[in-house]
Amino acid sequence: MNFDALIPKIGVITDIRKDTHDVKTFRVVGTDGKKPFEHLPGQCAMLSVPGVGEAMFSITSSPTNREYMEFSIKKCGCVTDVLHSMEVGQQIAIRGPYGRNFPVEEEFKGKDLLFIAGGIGLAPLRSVINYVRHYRANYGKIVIVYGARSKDDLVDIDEIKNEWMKEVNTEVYLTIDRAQEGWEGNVGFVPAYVKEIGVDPSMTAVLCGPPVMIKFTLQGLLELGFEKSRVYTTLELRMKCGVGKCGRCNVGDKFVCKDGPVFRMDELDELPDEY
Amino acid sequence: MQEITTKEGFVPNIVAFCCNWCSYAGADLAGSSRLSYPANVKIIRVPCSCRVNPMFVLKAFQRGADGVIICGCHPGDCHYVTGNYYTRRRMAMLFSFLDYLGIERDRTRLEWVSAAEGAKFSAVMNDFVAKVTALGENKKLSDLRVKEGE
Amino acid sequence: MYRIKKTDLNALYAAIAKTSGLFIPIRRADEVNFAVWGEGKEVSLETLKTVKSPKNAFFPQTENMMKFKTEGKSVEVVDIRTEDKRPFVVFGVKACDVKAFEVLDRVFLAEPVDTFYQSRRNAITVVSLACSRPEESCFCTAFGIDPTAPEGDVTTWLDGEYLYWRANNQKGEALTEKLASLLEKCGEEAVEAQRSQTKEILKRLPLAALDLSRFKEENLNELFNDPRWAELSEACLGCGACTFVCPTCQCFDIRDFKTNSGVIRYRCWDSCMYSDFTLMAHGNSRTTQMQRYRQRFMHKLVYYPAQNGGLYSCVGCGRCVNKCPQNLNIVKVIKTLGGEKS
Amino acid sequence: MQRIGVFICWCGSNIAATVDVERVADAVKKDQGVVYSATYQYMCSENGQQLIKNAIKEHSLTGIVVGSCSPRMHEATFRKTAEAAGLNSYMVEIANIREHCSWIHKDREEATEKAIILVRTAIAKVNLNAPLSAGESPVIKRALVIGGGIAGIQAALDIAEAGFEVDIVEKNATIGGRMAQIDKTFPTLDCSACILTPKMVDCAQNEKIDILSYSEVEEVKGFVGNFSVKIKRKARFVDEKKCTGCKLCMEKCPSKKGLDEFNMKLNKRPAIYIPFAQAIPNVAVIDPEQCIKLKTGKCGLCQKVCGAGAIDYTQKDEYIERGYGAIVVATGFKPIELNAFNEFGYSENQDVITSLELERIMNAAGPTNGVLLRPSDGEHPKVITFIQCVGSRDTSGCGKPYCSKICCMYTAKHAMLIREKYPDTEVHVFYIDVRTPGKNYDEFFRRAVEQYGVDYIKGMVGKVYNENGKLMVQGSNLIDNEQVLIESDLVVLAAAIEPEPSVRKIATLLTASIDTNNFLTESHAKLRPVESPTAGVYLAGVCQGPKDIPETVSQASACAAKVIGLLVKDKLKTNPCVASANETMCNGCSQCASVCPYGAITYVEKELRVDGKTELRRIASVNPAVCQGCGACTVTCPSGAMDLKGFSSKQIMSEVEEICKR
Amino acid sequence: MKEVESKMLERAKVLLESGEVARVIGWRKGAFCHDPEPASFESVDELKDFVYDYFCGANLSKYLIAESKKEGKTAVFLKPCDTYSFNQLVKEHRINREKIHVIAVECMAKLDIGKIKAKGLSAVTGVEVDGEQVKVQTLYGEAVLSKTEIVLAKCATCNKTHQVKDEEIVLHERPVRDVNRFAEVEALEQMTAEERFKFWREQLSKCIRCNACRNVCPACSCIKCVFDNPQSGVAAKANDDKFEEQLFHIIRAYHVAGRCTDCGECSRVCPQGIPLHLLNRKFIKDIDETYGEFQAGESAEGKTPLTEYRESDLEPKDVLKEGK
Repeated sequence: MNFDALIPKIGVITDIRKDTHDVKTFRVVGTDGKKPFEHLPGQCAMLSVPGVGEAMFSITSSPTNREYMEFSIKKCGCVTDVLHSMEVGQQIAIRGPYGRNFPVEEEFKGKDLLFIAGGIGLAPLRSVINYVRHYRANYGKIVIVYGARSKDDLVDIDEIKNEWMKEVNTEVYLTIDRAQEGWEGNVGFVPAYVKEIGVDPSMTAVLCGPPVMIKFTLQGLLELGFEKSRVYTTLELRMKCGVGKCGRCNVGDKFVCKDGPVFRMDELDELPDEY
Repeated sequence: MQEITTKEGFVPNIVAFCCNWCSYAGADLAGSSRLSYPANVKIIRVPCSCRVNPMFVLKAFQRGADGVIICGCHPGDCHYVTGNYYTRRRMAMLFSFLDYLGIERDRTRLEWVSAAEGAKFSAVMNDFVAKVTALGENKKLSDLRVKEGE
Repeated sequence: MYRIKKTDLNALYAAIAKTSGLFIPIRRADEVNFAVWGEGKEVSLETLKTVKSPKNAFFPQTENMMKFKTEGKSVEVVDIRTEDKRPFVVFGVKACDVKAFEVLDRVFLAEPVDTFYQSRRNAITVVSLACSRPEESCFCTAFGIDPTAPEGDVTTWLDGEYLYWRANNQKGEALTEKLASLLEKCGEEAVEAQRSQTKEILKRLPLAALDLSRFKEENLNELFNDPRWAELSEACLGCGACTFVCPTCQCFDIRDFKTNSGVIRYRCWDSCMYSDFTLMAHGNSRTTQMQRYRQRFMHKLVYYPAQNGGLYSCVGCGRCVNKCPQNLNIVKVIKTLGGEKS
Repeated sequence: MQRIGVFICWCGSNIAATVDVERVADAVKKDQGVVYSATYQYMCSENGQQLIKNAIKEHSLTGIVVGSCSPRMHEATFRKTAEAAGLNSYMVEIANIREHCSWIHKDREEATEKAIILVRTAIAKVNLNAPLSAGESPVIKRALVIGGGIAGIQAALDIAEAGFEVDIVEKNATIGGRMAQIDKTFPTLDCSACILTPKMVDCAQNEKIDILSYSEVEEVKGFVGNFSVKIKRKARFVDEKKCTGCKLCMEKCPSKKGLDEFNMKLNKRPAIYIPFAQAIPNVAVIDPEQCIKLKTGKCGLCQKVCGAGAIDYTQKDEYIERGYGAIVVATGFKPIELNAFNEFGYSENQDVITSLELERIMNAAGPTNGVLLRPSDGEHPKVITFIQCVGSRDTSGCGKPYCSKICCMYTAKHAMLIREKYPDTEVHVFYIDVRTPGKNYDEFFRRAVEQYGVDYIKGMVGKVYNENGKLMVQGSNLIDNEQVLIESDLVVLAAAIEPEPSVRKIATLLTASIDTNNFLTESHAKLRPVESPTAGVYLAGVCQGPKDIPETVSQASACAAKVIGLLVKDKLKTNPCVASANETMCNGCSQCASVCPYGAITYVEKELRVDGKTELRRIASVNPAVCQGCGACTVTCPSGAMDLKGFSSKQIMSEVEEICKR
Repeated sequence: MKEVESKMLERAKVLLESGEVARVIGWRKGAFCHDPEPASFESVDELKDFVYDYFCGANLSKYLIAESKKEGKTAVFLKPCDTYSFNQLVKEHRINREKIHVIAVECMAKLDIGKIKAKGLSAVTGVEVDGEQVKVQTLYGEAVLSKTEIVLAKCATCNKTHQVKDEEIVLHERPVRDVNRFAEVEALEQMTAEERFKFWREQLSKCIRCNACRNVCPACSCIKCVFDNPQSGVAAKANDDKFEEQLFHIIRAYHVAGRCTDCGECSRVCPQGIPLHLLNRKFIKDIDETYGEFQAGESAEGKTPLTEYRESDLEPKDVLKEGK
């Protein structure tokens, strides 16, 4: 009998990194020690804790990482609470990959890319940023704007500082909401900062973060002359099956699990406002 | 409709809720007095019998318990003054309701056991276990999924 | 075409049940629902609408999917599906419900195929039953369904003293063959007479003139933003009665249940009318009952057709019309937002 | 997910003999959350506790389960252990595998299986435990002593000595108790009244001590540090402040047919009386059952003769309510009723008396002014037979199963005193065993036999009957293996002692544990012998178990030390296991408040952010200092918004689930 | 009923026009003659669809939880039975009494379209009530039915009177029924335990867990129901035909015990026709017999039987009666 799409396989947590007070990054491999499955940047996977439940997470690691998968997870519910209390060696159930990826090959290739993230919104972007870095020659300039509430809420700061900031033809801008001791970078909200930096409207933009941030950043980008058809974002809704059957993650006639989570802003415009 | 038959050698599983101040101490006294009662009685310590939510009783039956007994201080002796009076009403109504649904009445019981009544504790448990044993397995309220795969 | 005396139906059921399961409208505690037939059960083919639709024949209300076994830090996934592929006959399915199977198929058999659904679906032979006494809440004709000649592997008609029987395809013929000894060949006159009589009634039904033309993809946003949703949904209690009696509703939830020896992961029907349907740890995309109400009908009349080549996810069975505690229903939505043909 | 350590105690052989402790520790090793499991001979010992502490540190444990004796015994110990190792003390759960398992089951297999389930149940609970921290509650710096006998007096004096206020509640009209009734004390033979009355006077004169005589405890609310006690001051119909103790009223009272309780009802007293000469307070009391004025409205003689104007027939019972930080129970004892012992003929023969009656007869202030005369005819008895163990060590169900402990010594004392004062008297003692442990006790007993020639007969008495005015004592002499028949003039029964019956009510009010013999239960038989399991309640004297005066006094002083230790604290940590309402789930329906016995629940209007909108909601709010954690509210709450910390619904349900797995 | 309806309409108009209330809660005409829906009318114009007929069985009181939180006052038409639920909700602080204007309306017992159809009638196009006679028109012909046989179960044994009214529209005196509302419960009590179990097993196994009974129940007004709360330990959606539905109905009945006014909505709305009111009535009967007669909703104050006690209360074993 064929195993159904809804039936997960077993993954092993091989590393847990505490990024911020409420975000941890989990490294997961299959029971054979290999990556559980292949994926594309922006896709998601269902992680489940038996007896607690399942939840969808974007895969944070780049597909170019051949050894393992990573998930940056914010503690905010039943499943994430338990995940956060787990230790290395713990097995979990995993299935995927789900959803539409960022069009890294089709649309992004050869373009200058602007990545804007807020808080845990960096998680899905990390996958695509590292993918682009891996195939650096295929892409133009990279600008990354990343903001969080405080410097302690910036996820993956080590990687940002040690790798991204050193990447060729790459600019990284960091900002935090309120001034804080020990922080010498920019202080202010992401939307304002983006306008301040003065990004080039011919770039292809990818936004990810809390809804308010997306709303105002998008406004800012449009004012700067960006076209909606070249701005991408990801949506997050309640999902159960991941394969467009359980009926809960739809926005209009699109399922976030199947037709998303990556959407172009002009596509979203066509959909009813219910996300 | 499931046939209820008492299997040969059936040993019921009994959940006993005991209030911390009287009945749990009564059970302790039964222990220190070496007054035996069947090993299938397992005690859950609650501060007062009034902490026992009917949902706990139902949960026990759902999970396959064959009998549920709640023990508290004698009326008037409640450590929390009035707790067991509420227990008495709650359980009276619950037990009668379960009876109405056709659940055997001997599967549920409320007893008052003081800290001094180790002998009573033991006697009550022996009697309760005997009655539940006579009834056989709890099939009416148990969720078959629980024992799935056993 | 074949026929069998109504008085011999029990023998027919028994013959079917010999080689396969038989799922048929059975009266139990005053209500008629599809259930597994057994000797002594009261079959009620005359019942126009079973409370639940027959969809639970292959999309049961709860279904165990798998089991986890855990020990220490390790987790094991155990396949608990039985290899039982015994054929099943679903008997007495009305035209609307047959159509609903197609609606469900498009969801569950789309890639990635839902193998739980598929294995059951494949094992089923559908014996449909034509309607001869439609009632006021029926509006299948609005969806182009002919209740006097339902689809299915076999179509049957109840008329006079007989049940008339016609196989529509190979699967149907295979079943007919097995039952050959009980069936007698006959002409189609009685059936045709009944059909034309029923069609007359259908024209006079109060909902015969529902107009669905406005419910299409290009009006999606307009319909979504219609202010009348507020009024339409104001009495909605947020229960799932409409959902659970609906033959096309397919939303499900996946849940875990702790057993003594592990964790069973099961799925069960869910309702988009429930307040926690889209609840996440950090928010809910549909916080009001109006949004949930709108979702249900937009899905049936606009979203689903948009995804499935114009096929509506409503078959006009009228169950929700009869069963809504507060008399809200899709008909009121269609009338209010779509109107009626003149 | 927790990191749980499981510690299975052998309790020497108490657990290990019946439960395969290693198998238990092994069975739960891979349970959810468990990262460590071990067994040890005595987990409560220093080494055992060290084992736990080390494991907490080494394995970064977040919770521990100790499979041991009852949590009522050592939960506090292990909580402290955890705390010492840096673990929140409420992350400790005890699986009671001794009282609830090894001690009641004989089959090793069965007991081991049960122990595994009990430990797993505790593990299931700990998995859901959350650290709790105690709040603080103030300590009322006043102690209550219930009972004004030597135990109560000593405890009160010691507590007052430390500077704390003490109230003694005594149900009788005077303090002094049983010791005041005793003539001489063993083994020194000094006069009981001579050593007791100065202490009584000390009490009366001590500013810190308030004697509430002729009073009873009616209601006890609150908890350690914060008891609120309602005391009934029974109407004595005499103004305590005015009465000078002149006793004129006693002389004039026309109703003199009352039985003198102080003299064991061996003589009569007036309706208005002072129990005995040195009574404290030295204030009269009117027996309303006997007083003509109170019964018929006529008489009023005492009021007329009272120069102080102290008599007040209109007096009513009064109730006062006071707050206390600690309570000492010292309710004492009484000899058992002997009606059931037909063989000794106590009810039929006036000359069959109890030892306490003899005590009064021998006392100079007693009914015979200290002259040994028998009750029936006032004759001097020539042959006296003592019968020991009357109702003590009696497993027939008629008497008490325990040894009353004091009888051997006082019988030796009585025999000795009689032989000394009346050398012509023949004294026989029937005994089962003579038990004389204690400093100078055996020497004392031997003196009675060797020096005073008391005839000790090892054997039981079968029957005492009256034959021609003589009491025939028929018994057996086990040493000579023969039946003996002793023609006696007086028979003295060493009746067993039992706790004063009012202790049951007191125990109920205090929710203090009491055993099958009505003795109050101590928290630990060896290690916490003066504490009741109910925090803030201490036990002194015979209410806790049979004992003699020096032991009673020691225990009273020990109680006082405990009380002082409590009262010197300004604040006590409160029970953190209190109810609390989940704000987002609370309906504000008020049902919980209607069942709260402490009035701990109030309602507040609060703005809540729900689904992105702000809503004003009515929400239950629990005062954690008032809440005692009974959980009545949690069951009343239909939405489950109200939950109890430490005994949450989820925890209890997980325990249920675990048990049901069996 | 027509005169009553026009009086109601008249009052609704006045109240809305005068601005005395911001909205009126009543019933709106449906697609057929028998499916009016509860509705809120905020203007005189909207009242064109107002209806009050023999099918207005719904209890409007629970809607007032939300309505009383809205700006302005809300007028509501309450039938006698609805007023008990209203009181109970006021008592539990769920409805802000100040903001509601209660118009007590006569009832005369409502009809059950399900029972009409169960008489073999299909395609109902018209229903006319004439005293005890009910004329039913269908596409297949006409029939005359006895009203007693087709009233809602909750109306069949009702003798309730208005407990709350700010004004009333009562034009006819309703005859007092000589019925024992506990007759069905008693009949069950007379059965053996096995028979009772069989009865409930059959009935409850029809349950599809649609939650209609819970969501319509005025006593089930929890903001977050235990069955929807994964933290409660009893949360479930599944209908497993084994235990879940029993657990659900037992807990639900227990949760409303002492608070259930016997409004009968649970049975009215059950799509599977489960006589759910017999669960609640058992509690009512037991409470009446054990702790003294108590009718929830008679007063908006005081304790409920399960939040009260007497020292002389019976022990559970003595509440169970012998011989069943």
